[in-house]
Amino acid sequence: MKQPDQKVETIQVEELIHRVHSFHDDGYRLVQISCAQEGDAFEVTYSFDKNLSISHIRIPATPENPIPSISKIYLASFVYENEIADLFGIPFSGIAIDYKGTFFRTSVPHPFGTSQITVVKKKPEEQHE
Amino acid sequence: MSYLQKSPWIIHYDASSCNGCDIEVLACLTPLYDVERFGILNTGNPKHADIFVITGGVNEINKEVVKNIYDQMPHPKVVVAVGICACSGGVFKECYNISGGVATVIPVDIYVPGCAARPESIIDGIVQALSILEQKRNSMKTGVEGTA
Amino acid sequence: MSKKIIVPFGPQHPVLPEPIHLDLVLEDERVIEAIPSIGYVHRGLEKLVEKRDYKDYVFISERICGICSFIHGATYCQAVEQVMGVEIPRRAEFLRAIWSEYSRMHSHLLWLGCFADSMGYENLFMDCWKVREKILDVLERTTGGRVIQGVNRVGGVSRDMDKEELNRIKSEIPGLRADYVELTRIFDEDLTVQSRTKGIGMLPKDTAWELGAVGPTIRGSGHAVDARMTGYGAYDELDFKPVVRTEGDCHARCMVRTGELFTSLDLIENAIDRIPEGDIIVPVKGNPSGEYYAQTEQPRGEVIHYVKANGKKNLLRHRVRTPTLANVPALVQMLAGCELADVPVIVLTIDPCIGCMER
Amino acid sequence: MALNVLKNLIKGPATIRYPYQPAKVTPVTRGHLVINIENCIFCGLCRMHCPADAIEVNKQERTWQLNQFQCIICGNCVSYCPKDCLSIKQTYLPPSASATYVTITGPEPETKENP
Amino acid sequence: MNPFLAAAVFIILAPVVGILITGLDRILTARMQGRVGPPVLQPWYDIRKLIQKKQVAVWGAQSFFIFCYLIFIIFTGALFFAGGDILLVIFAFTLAHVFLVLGAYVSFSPYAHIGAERELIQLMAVEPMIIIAAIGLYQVNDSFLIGEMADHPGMPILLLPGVFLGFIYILTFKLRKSPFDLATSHHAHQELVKGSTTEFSGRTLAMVELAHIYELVVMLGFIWLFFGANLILCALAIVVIMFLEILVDNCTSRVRWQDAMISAWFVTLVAGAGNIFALSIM
Amino acid sequence: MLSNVRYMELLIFLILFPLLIAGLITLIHGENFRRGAVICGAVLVGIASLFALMGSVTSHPIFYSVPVGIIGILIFIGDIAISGYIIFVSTKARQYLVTAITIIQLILLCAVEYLALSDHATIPELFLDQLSGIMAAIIGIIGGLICVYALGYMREYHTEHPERPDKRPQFFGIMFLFLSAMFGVVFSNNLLWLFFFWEITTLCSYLLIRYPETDEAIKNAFRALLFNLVGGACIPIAFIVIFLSHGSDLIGLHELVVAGPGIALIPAGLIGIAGLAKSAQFPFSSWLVGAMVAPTPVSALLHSSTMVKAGVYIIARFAPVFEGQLIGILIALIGGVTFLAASAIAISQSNAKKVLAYSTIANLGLIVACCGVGTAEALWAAILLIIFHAIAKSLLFLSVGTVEHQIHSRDIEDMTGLVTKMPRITMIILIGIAGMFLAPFGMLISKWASLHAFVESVPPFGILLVIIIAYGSGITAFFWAKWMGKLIAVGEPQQKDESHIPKSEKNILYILSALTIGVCFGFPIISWYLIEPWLQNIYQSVTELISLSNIEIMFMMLFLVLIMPFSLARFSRSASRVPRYLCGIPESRSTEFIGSCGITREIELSNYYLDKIFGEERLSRISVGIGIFLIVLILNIIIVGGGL
Ligand code: SF4
Ligand code: SF4
Ligand code: SF4
Ligand code: SF4
Ligand code: SF4
Ligand code: SF4
Ligand code: SF4
Ligand code: SF4
Repeated sequence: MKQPDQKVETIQVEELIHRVHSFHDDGYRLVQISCAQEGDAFEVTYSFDKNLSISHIRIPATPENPIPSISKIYLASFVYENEIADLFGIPFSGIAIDYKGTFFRTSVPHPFGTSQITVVKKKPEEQHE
Repeated sequence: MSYLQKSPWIIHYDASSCNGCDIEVLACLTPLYDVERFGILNTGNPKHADIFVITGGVNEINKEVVKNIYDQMPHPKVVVAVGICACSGGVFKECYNISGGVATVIPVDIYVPGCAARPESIIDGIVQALSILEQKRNSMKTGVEGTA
Repeated sequence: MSKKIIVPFGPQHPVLPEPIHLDLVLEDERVIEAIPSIGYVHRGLEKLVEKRDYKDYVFISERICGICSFIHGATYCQAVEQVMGVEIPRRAEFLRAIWSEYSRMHSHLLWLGCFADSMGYENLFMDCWKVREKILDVLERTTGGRVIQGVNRVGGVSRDMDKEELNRIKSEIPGLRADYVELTRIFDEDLTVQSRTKGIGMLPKDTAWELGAVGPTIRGSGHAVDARMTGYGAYDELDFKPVVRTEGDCHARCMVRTGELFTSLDLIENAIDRIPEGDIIVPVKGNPSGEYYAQTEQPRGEVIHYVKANGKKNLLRHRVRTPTLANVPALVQMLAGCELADVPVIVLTIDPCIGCMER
Repeated sequence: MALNVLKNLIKGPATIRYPYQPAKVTPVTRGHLVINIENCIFCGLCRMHCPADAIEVNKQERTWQLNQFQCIICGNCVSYCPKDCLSIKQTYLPPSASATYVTITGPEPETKENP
Repeated sequence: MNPFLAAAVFIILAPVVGILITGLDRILTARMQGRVGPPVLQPWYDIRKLIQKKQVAVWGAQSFFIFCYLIFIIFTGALFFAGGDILLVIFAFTLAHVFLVLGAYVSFSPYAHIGAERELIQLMAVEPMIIIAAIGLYQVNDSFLIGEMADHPGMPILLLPGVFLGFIYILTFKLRKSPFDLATSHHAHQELVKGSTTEFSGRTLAMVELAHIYELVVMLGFIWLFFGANLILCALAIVVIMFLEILVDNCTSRVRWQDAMISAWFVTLVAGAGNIFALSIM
Repeated sequence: MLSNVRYMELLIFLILFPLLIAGLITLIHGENFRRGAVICGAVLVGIASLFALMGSVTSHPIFYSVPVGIIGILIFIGDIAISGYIIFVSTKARQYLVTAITIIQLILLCAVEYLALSDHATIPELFLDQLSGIMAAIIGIIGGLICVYALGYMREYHTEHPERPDKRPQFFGIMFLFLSAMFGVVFSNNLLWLFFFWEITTLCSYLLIRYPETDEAIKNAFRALLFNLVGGACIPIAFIVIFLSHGSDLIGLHELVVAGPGIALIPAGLIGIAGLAKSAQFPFSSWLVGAMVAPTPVSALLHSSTMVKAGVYIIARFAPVFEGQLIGILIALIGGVTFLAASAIAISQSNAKKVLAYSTIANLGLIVACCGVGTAEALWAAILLIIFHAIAKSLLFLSVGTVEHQIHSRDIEDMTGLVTKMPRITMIILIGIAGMFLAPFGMLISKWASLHAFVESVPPFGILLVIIIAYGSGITAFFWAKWMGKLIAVGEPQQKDESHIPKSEKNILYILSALTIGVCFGFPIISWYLIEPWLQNIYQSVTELISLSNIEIMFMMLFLVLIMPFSLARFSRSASRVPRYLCGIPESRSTEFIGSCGITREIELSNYYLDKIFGEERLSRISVGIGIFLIVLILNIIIVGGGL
């Protein structure tokens, strides 16, 4: 069955805290925060849910400018924010529980934040001894 | 047959698998497969274990953990890699965080294929491991320490 | 001098089927602080989407987790199908629902067993897993795999169930129901189980919502949050009522899961009665372009598969927000102030699925 | 619970005495992958679509190679093979002590001479 | 029987009896769980296997304490079956356990440490009842000597139903069975990994296992005292009690230590102490 | 063997000689002189007390009247002086309750003296029997050792705490004064004398507790004073009762006891209450815990091995009177409750000295319980307990003091892995602890004896006490064993360093450990030659107390325990070392691991304190309540009995 199309609203970073506050005050639940990279641009998407309907807001992001953490409003956001920080290298400021890069400890730093594909072909010869 | 073969105690560790193989390892303990028939106990403690049953392709932080568990097991000991992930890395072989098979970290004695490995396969694997265990004990007795 | 005990709990720990680590700070046996640390199962498989054909990637998405493997595959397909605007056959949606519910039962039984084991109730563990084998038999018989089914395809499913099989499944349901009644009775009424679960790991209604808990974790705290209520796939046509308990303790979460075993049986019966004839797969041509957040209900709660594509055969991004990740904040909340003996019990009541949590 | 326990005791164990008894299999069980090399045209489609990268096909040397310890027995290759020469058998591969267990199915020499 | 002979017989035969009982216990447990279970001699295989393993330890002193534990458990048992003073038997028993606890402490390993603490909590929970049982038996036999208790022509249990009940209750602690397997468990899946035995391996662990087996026989010896010279009834009682213990093991989850300790004390007080108090008034 | 007169000279020597030393030390300052005087004094006192002990062997009690009549007056003046001093200090410190009680006591005493003047007693003032001999040996030997130990200890104490006034001359003076008073207590037959010496011990205790001159110390010193005075005030009342009802002939200890329960019960009950206060039974126990602020030798001397023994000594003296009497049973119950509650509270303590304090209270409770029951067997157990406890407890106190100076903490948690840092001292502490609760060491023998004793006596109360011991022994095992565990649990081995410990301290500790083990081997001899004859005298017939076979078994056990350590070397070599199990987290032989958030954490393994169940405050409140209830009950019986 075809589901209805989803609308994602893009906003500016400055509006983020305000918008999240109003979601919180309206009794929304934080569903997730995700990040994606297209070319050199990153986008961070926040999803909220109430009464079985999901709303998404999206902000542009760069590895240079920290995004304000929303963990003061939704504590649960700390898992997503740490995750994005570790996998994409996008910094967040003021995470309530900040793992400082140890949430996902990866063999390459920020594997999703680099444009080259880090998938490497491994030979079966690479064995112990 | 030595007593080692009659009383193999295992420790199971999930070194970044998808769980499929783990639950099959667990299933081996349950009534339908009941490996305790062979004296096999799941000890959960490396210092008591003879057989290291390991699933998954060993990710970055698990390398140390796997080595640590292996080192804490007293000789003689064998490693059984359960599932394709543990054998070679499987579907995740090319993932950035996977080292690609348990053998890249510690020596493996038996490879159990399957995705997920079936309980019968796992039993077969452990039974095969027993004879290796016995060999290792013999070489230990004659003064040659087990590998690693 | 503080009278503290600092103990690492995990990653390798016999009560944990999967690696996760907690730094436990105890006083006597009371937990003062429990800080989790994860990443022991992080493989980075989402990155593979840039390498594999989006259709072949179904097999990888199934291996996000070996327990709710089927639902992962189905949700991924659903997301891609939505992006591509593919309408899959109704029969395929019904089949997906049936297998989903079987996965759910197998997962819940597995959980009930591990949960019993975490309290040192070995016999109950064995009983739960014994019943679970019956579910696995059905799955293997119909899909060819015990835990990894591998029947999802973009555009439908690869295997059908014939009339005879459907009837056979239906005829087995009363037997399963009797088993479930027996298990439920023990979990509900056994005194030692009650002493280990009632009033333990409290998650009040408000807190559960604030922390964004999902699945049985939040349903045990009185919120009817269940993605199946959105009516995705075949669920719009099936009679479905979420199981909700209000106590918010470990026992409530356990009872939600036992309750859902029955719901799943009802759903399967329902689906078998209403399943339409027809194709099970439609050919899918071309490459996807666009994005979609697919939301389904796994045994552990709502899962989100996000796909973003730009017209190539490799997707741009696949992102899975799994229920366990959403439940971690609630877990941290529940652990503070419990007893050491309760730690495994509480950790298990969110039914942690580290595999899918870390991908 | 006590009743349940006693019932178990009286009913006797549910255990399948594998290996003394045969393992459970169903007609659709995915055990391992086999090839009927006669029909293979070395098109490489199976290699392309294998999610585990378990297959190597060499058209020149006419080899089809499967790393059995990397194959996840998903059956994807089977569905892509244009000549239907791949199939999945119900028996699973036995465990083995060698690390790089690789099956190479040797080339079938050309029987027809090109003009 | 000559006390020295009896002690020697105990030292030699107890492992045989203990291993058979433990083996049957494991089979019965498996059957109750719908499984086949291991061979009867499995505990024997386990011990022999452990002896063949290479020894590893955090500190060598661990093995020393465990050796003491084993020696004193054997000493306790020998004293018991030689017909010694029951209170001395109990104190020697406590001494042995303190060695086990110290062995667990030595390694400074988190799980062994918590196991040791719990082992002590168990000791604290169990000790009152054992002493009260000894006193009750004294009241019936008018002697603290086990030798004389064993020759009691009647059945002490008739006068000591409460004490017997209490003793059975704490027997669960002693046999390390659910719901009171706090400190270490036969099963892997518990919050303390292997609790007090976590850091032991090889021969040391074998000594622990062997000591447990001796201990089992001593505990069964205590049950025997409740039936006096009536050997057949006593054997029957032991079978029934072991069966019940295994049944309870399989029908309960592990309780928290608070519940375990307080309930044990409560049962001791109500059933055990109440019983001997009533006897002293009579 | 010496003649009777010689013995009496010995007794007087034992009382007066320490007094002389005390005077010298107080007056002549100078480290070296003090050193010499203390050592000489201790050695002489020790030897003399041994003579006294030997003299008491096999012979009947020896009585001796001091030929100088004036001494009675002097003692009365002494009493007044003590009271005057106490009134002086207490008003100065605004401790008016203390003042009030002292005044009451003084008035009572004057009344007694008035009665005594009109009815002059003709009883022998001093006497020596086996119990006195044993007590004297404990006081002389252990007390002497503690004084010598204090030499080194106090020097370190003052280097550690430069802010506290250095009053060592007075300190040692009071210590010897105290010894003198203790000898006086155990040798006095005249109860008026006994009371005088009794009051001196109270005063010494007060002075020594406030030695550090901190606010807490002063507060606790007054608490000790108050409680001991409240108890002490019962003694003059007992005298009045004696004088009024039976005349001065019964003012002698021996005479009173022989007079039998019908006559002696009420005075015995009153004096028993004084004994309860002195031996820190509930509800009086808090003074002893507070006294732990004093320097450790004080704790060892006063509050574990000797002064509190004065309390149980006097109760033991009256034990035959208590046998089978309601008052005796109530006293025994107080002892039982104290044993249980104090042991339980000890679980929740991590301060080593507090643990020792509570365990002292508990053991005294057990002794009191035995005495209250009062049968020959119970008394036998009580005296063994007194002996074993005095030795093992002083050993523990002193070794904890030594450790305290080395690690600058008296917290048990800080003693983790002490075995690598101070292996010898640790061994000594282990011996001390084993002596406190493990078979086959001393306390356990006595526990065995008391169980044997209680089970038959005064049904059903005997059984009540048995039940209390049953619970108490599990509890005792818990807190001792966890302490032992702490000492031997080795995280990261520390540098071995025992060189800073003064030689004198070490030697004293060795001697005491040897004594601890020695009395275990020697207890049958003590029993045969000292205790049994004494009991024979009192109870006429004494059945076999401990069978030979049981002694053999205990020796076997002891032997096993002592040879076991020789196998240690073998075991420490045989195993290959691996790091401890940390759930797979690599540890690399240190006690650190990398935990969540990438933070390196140190493993910390504290013991359990089970505060929720065994919290100090809660349990104290309950047991003080029970204690007060029982005391009031005793007083009621006395009043009713006196009125009838
Ligand atoms: S880094 Fe510090 S504040 Fe952050 S979670 Fe860890 S312990 Fe807490
Ligand atoms: S790379 Fe292999 S072993 Fe690792 S997670 Fe993936 S499939 Fe499993
Ligand atoms: S082999 Fe397959 S089932 Fe097993 S862990 Fe790997 S992906 Fe999962
Ligand atoms: S919870 Fe996650 S890992 Fe588990 S089955 Fe569902 S999707 Fe798979
Ligand atoms: S929650 Fe666990 S079992 Fe379920 S899919 Fe995830 S990893 Fe697998
Ligand atoms: S079955 Fe799957 S994994 Fe195996 S070769 Fe074929 S496509 Fe690859
Ligand atoms: S797809 Fe079929 S025909 Fe092509 S190479 Fe593979 S096996 Fe051969
Ligand atoms: S250990 Fe503490 S109290 Fe004792 S002397 Fe040293 S600083 Fe003072």
